[in-house]
Amino acid sequence: MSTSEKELAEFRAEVGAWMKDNNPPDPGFLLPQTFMEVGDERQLEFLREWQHKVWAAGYLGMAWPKEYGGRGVDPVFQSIADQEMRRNRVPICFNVIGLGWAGPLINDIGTEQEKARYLKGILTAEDVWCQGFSEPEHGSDLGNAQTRAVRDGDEYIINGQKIWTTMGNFAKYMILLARTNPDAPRKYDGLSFFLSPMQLPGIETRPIRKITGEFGFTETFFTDARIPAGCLMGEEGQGWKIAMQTLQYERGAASGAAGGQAMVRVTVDDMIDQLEGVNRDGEPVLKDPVVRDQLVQAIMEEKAMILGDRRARVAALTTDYPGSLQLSNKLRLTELTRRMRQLAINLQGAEGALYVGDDEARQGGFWQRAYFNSFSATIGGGTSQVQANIVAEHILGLPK
Amino acid sequence: MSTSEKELAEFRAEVGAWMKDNNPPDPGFLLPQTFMEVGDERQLEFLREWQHKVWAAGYLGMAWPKEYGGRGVDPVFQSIADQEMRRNRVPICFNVIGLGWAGPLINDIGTEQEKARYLKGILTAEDVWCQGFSEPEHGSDLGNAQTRAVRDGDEYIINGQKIWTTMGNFAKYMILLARTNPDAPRKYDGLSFFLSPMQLPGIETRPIRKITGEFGFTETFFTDARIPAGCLMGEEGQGWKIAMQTLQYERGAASGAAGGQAMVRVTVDDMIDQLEGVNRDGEPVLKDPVVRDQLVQAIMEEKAMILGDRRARVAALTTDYPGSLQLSNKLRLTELTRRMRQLAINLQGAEGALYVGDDEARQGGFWQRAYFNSFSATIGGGTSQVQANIVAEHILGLPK
Amino acid sequence: MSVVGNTALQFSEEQAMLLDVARQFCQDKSPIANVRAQLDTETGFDAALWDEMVSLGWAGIALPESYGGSGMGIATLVPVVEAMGRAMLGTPLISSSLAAQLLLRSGNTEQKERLLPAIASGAPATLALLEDGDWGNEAVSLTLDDGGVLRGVKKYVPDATVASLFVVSVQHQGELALAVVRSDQLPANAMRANTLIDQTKRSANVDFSGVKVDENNVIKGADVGPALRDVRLLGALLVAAEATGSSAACLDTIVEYLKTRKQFGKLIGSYQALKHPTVDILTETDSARSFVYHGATLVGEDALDTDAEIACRMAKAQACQTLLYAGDRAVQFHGGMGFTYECDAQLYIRRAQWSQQQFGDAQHHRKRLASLLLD
Amino acid sequence: MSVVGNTALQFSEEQAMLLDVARQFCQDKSPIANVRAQLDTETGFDAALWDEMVSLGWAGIALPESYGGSGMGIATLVPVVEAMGRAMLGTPLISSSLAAQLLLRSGNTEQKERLLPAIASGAPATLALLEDGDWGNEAVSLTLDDGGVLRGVKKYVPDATVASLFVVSVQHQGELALAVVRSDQLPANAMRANTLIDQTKRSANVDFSGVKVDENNVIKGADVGPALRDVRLLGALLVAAEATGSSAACLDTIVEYLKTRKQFGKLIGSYQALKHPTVDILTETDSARSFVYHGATLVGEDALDTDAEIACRMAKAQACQTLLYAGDRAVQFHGGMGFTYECDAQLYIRRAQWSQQQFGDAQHHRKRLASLLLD
Repeated sequence: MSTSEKELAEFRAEVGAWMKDNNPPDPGFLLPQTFMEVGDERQLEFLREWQHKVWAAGYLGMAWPKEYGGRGVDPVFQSIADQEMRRNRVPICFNVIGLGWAGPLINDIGTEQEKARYLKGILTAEDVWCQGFSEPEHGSDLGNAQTRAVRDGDEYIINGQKIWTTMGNFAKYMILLARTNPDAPRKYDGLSFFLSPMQLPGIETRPIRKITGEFGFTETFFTDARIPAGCLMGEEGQGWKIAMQTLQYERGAASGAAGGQAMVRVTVDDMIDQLEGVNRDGEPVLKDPVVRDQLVQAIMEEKAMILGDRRARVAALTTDYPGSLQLSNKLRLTELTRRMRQLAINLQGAEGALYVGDDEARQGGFWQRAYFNSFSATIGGGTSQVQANIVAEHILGLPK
Repeated sequence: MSTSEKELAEFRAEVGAWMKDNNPPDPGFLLPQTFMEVGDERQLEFLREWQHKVWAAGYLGMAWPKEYGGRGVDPVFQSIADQEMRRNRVPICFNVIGLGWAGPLINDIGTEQEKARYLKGILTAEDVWCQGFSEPEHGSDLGNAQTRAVRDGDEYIINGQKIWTTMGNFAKYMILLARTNPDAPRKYDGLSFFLSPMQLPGIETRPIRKITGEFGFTETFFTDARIPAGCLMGEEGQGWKIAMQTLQYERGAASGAAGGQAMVRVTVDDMIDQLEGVNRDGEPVLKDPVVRDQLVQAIMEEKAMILGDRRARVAALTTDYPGSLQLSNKLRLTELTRRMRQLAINLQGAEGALYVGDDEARQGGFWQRAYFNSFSATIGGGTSQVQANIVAEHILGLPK
Repeated sequence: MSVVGNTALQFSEEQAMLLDVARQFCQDKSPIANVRAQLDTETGFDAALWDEMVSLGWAGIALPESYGGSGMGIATLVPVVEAMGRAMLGTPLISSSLAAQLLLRSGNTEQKERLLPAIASGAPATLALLEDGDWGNEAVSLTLDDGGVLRGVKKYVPDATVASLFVVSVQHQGELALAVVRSDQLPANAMRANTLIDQTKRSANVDFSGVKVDENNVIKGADVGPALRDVRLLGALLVAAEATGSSAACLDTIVEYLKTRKQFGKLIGSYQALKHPTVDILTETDSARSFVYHGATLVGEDALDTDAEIACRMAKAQACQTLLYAGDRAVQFHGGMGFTYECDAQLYIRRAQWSQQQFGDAQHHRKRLASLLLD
Repeated sequence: MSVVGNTALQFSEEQAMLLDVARQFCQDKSPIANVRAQLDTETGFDAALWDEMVSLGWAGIALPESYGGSGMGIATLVPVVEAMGRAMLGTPLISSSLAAQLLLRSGNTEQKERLLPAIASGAPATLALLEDGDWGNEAVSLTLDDGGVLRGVKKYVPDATVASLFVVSVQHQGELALAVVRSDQLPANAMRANTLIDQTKRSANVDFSGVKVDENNVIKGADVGPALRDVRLLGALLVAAEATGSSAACLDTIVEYLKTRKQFGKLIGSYQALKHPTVDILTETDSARSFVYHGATLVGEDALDTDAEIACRMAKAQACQTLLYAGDRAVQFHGGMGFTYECDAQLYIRRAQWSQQQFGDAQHHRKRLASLLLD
């Protein structure tokens, strides 16, 4: 299916206008910038309604099949819709594990039955999904997962514990990595992948209070929980392979994800804007030469990331260490984000010591909370230290 | 021997006055700031003359026995003399391996014969000493030294290669770590320690050109070199222990070293002074707010080191991680030095691109050369990376 | 003269004893569970514990004996505050001591005799200085009119809700002056508590409008300006001491985790990516501590001289940057655990933000140091 | 409008081909041994090699065809310069191209027709701008009097000893102007070669006093100031491109060593203390390269607009800081070997110092970027 530039431009205008018109007013409480920050029912309901509205307008799951709630059009439309969501700074489409991980996986390798059962509820936000990969003792070391799944007739009996389950307390389903064969010679070969219900006896969640003071994750405890054998995806022993495939979809609509904005981008513009009215030594802080030097460095870092994306598309300019720009992207972006948010608070002066909940906190304490939340990205999905190893070993070829 | 405050003060005044009066005029070439920078005969002769003069005046080896050229007084006098040398910024006492390593070792554990033979020549600068510990394949890993010493009648036959031999080309003697027993169960137990002549058949030195462009080190090659068996210090197998003891003397006269200034201290004052007349945007560079912020940070780093020395002497303020200030000292000082010298060049503006040999180079290119030379300290004696491991493991108790 | 200047660092037997006692006291009486129990309380501290501290003499430790204190000076308050910082123990000790110092350095004998003994015996006092978030803005717009009536708001007044006495910087007859206000003089609703990033701390915006100040509670004259300047420097020093204690505790927390937590089959403390930054925290904390006790050596009862000013500013610049780094790394190095409220790393990262913003941040002080050192 | 602004980055087939050809050429013709062989020579480059480069058209690559060039613009010069930087190949290409750009952007048709073809066919030219070490000082005191005689000295004139033509910024009748001076016009002893930290580079102080400039070799008028400004920006961009090539080569050198050198029984590249900073060098070099080709995308024959100015300044600020870091770490990570003249790390650390000081250092450009971006 080829699409004319004109058609795309028209679509962009249409979706842009819709986002502008439908961008909900400030609800009076700080909205999550990422799906990992959904801390209470109030936020959940607000975001559920918003995602449903985006889907109903036809701007979510656009490339997914019509029969499962999608529109069956070229993924480029979804990419444009996503860009317009970002540009118009609308709220996030919060059901991220469904939209970006479980959904595309089911679309790709699921049975017809699985597709019919799960896909639409992901898009409408009716069914919240969560992810059960990490375990308490093996933070960055997924292959070592110890949660057990033992086949017993038509069921699997699950025992073990998962951690950092985002929205585990709200979720209807979990994508679950569990060990069916503890004796497999390679530890990876003992893992299997399940689409597990969450509302079953023997499955309990305990909310984890985050550094921000809010609740954003849960621990999930499985105690002789019995799930139908049909929840197994693929075959026993394919868990690692399927989990790795799942991680591929993160890159957006082009890779099969349903789309929708997973994260409100916070830019250096926002950081500079928030300094409006802040003084240092009786002058606007933006006039301070040392501050200016710091801000220019932050702007350059952000701009370098964007230019890097552009350059990554020019084959002749990526021959040195191919893949370097892509593979270092997570490390660079998350670390820049953390540093920029820390700087943002520092530059606020004495106001920087205020927090969410103080009427006078700058932008409601947005930056203070954002700084704390930024660690979810420098820690989750492989800490920055692990990311640096990955870049060193995979891109530079340095020894383990 | 107890000494009155008054006596010490009088001595300080005396030696200070002597240094002031006898500090030699600028010889018209850049003098070495450390003994590792003695690059040519011209520098060597200048420094040899200076050290001899200091000794003849009675300000070197003051705590060493009279019969071997010392004065046999309390080490505190030498410490005062050393302080006055630094304060008056006189040239270095360049025979450092003799004065600070070999000499005190011989004084402590040498035979009468060894003392009579070696000590005085060290003080007078007649006999230059060098050190043969490092080998090409084991930079920071002394215990692994492979140079062989095989007993053959009244001689040892030496084969192997040493590297980073400071003044190897000028030296009459070397303190040499060599392996007498390659089959020792612990590699350390196979090492022995020699006071080896350098002017023998089978010992050749090859000058190493440094990053500065000068010659400052040599490689030393032993090819069936025969040294008298009497050169063995202590017994076979004690090499590691003696080498470790040798490293203890580095801390100055109080530990038994002959004293003398081993290094011209370069301070942040010097760094600021050299910026006299340098402009940035048409104004003195010292008026630039961003530069000022950098300089204050450099001043604070230097001051923190000095205050740390003071605090290290207050037992009640060193209970947290005892030894932390002392053991991190090398790491901190050498890294500060490197960064400060790099900054010094950067702040020179376009002049910073000039080098030693250019008439207009600021202070004769002192800072450019000093920056390059600073790596000898961040690399030699255990790289900064190894130093950080040492602090982490010995002070913080972190695992290897 | 070397730009490095004065490098005195003395520590008396008395100070050593106090440091020891205070560390032991905090360890015994305020384990971290007790600290956490205070996070959501109104005052942020345990009144009974405060009473114990008062009975140990700490509230008046830096005040002359003639005003009910122990006459041991700020130099002995520093180790106590450091010990409290190490335990993350929140009390009004810093604000109360600074208010007392301001009175001591600017008030007349009658005022000092009347006001200081109460502080020394544990009635908390505080300073009300800031009118916006800018520590570099020393202009005061809160006015004390000729009738003795105040008009204006002070922001971020530390420990305002428990203070029995406020020393307020005011504009009076075109000059800088101080007004001493008793808490019972404040109208209802005068105070709006701040929600602080550091939950061990408390402050409030206080609207002094309408409060009538008796003549004997007004301090004017040439001493006010210098006294205020000195007390800001002492505030910087005390916050630096506290932050240094917190950095040291933060370091301990990191080291403990690095020695016990395994990943990929190895203790994480064996990874240089964690090990070397932890060494940086050690050496930076070492520097902070050296500056703090250098400062303690140089500040006395008299007006602070330039060396003392330099010392206080360096202590603050170093200590707060160090804690900022230590707190940030503590969260990161604890991995997923570090991201939880349950992990103590959150206490340090929050304290770091608070400390940085008290009495001017690192850059504020470096700018002033540049003038003192380079001009 | 976002402060990040223009993010265009295009790279044509032509540029790709040139980058490829230039890298191959430098690799084949100028291995590092050849570079080292030039360190002590007077000119710093191999004349025969320069002739080959000229025959490939590089001396005129950015000049219009009407003046003997290839008409491909600065955008195609950038990859050539980057490739040369990667090989550490010193030639007068940058100075010659900048002198040509200055003539192109300020001269009249007669001047361009007369002067540019010679440059395009390989006669080196250069710029003489600086009178002291301060790139932020744009005042010109070298005078061209009414009789056409020059008086004054220019410093650090790049490739002065081989230049056949100097484009000199002068003060003439109270206005900024340019004088074109042929090398044969210089009196004996007019030139004093500089001893540079980067031994692959050459420059000299040139005393133009007494040189008589023909009227047709004077360029005056309103175009001079903007042209000079643009050429300084282009200079920043070209030095950034060159430095980025050098950083990439430096990175390769480090990676190679880390993959082969063992210490304590392990390849040193497995230590995170070396591994992670090497990743930093990679990502910083990636950023530098992105800025450089962003700059190449935005600079054309016309006067540089604000976006182009921002791009050139960012490229310079990023590229030179990166090389400064890479060169410093290259020496350190090579251990004892890195401390020797024999090790290539010395080439990079020296180049880093030189590059930083051409056309303004990182801080110089960040200061100007602040005005462009924040005011």
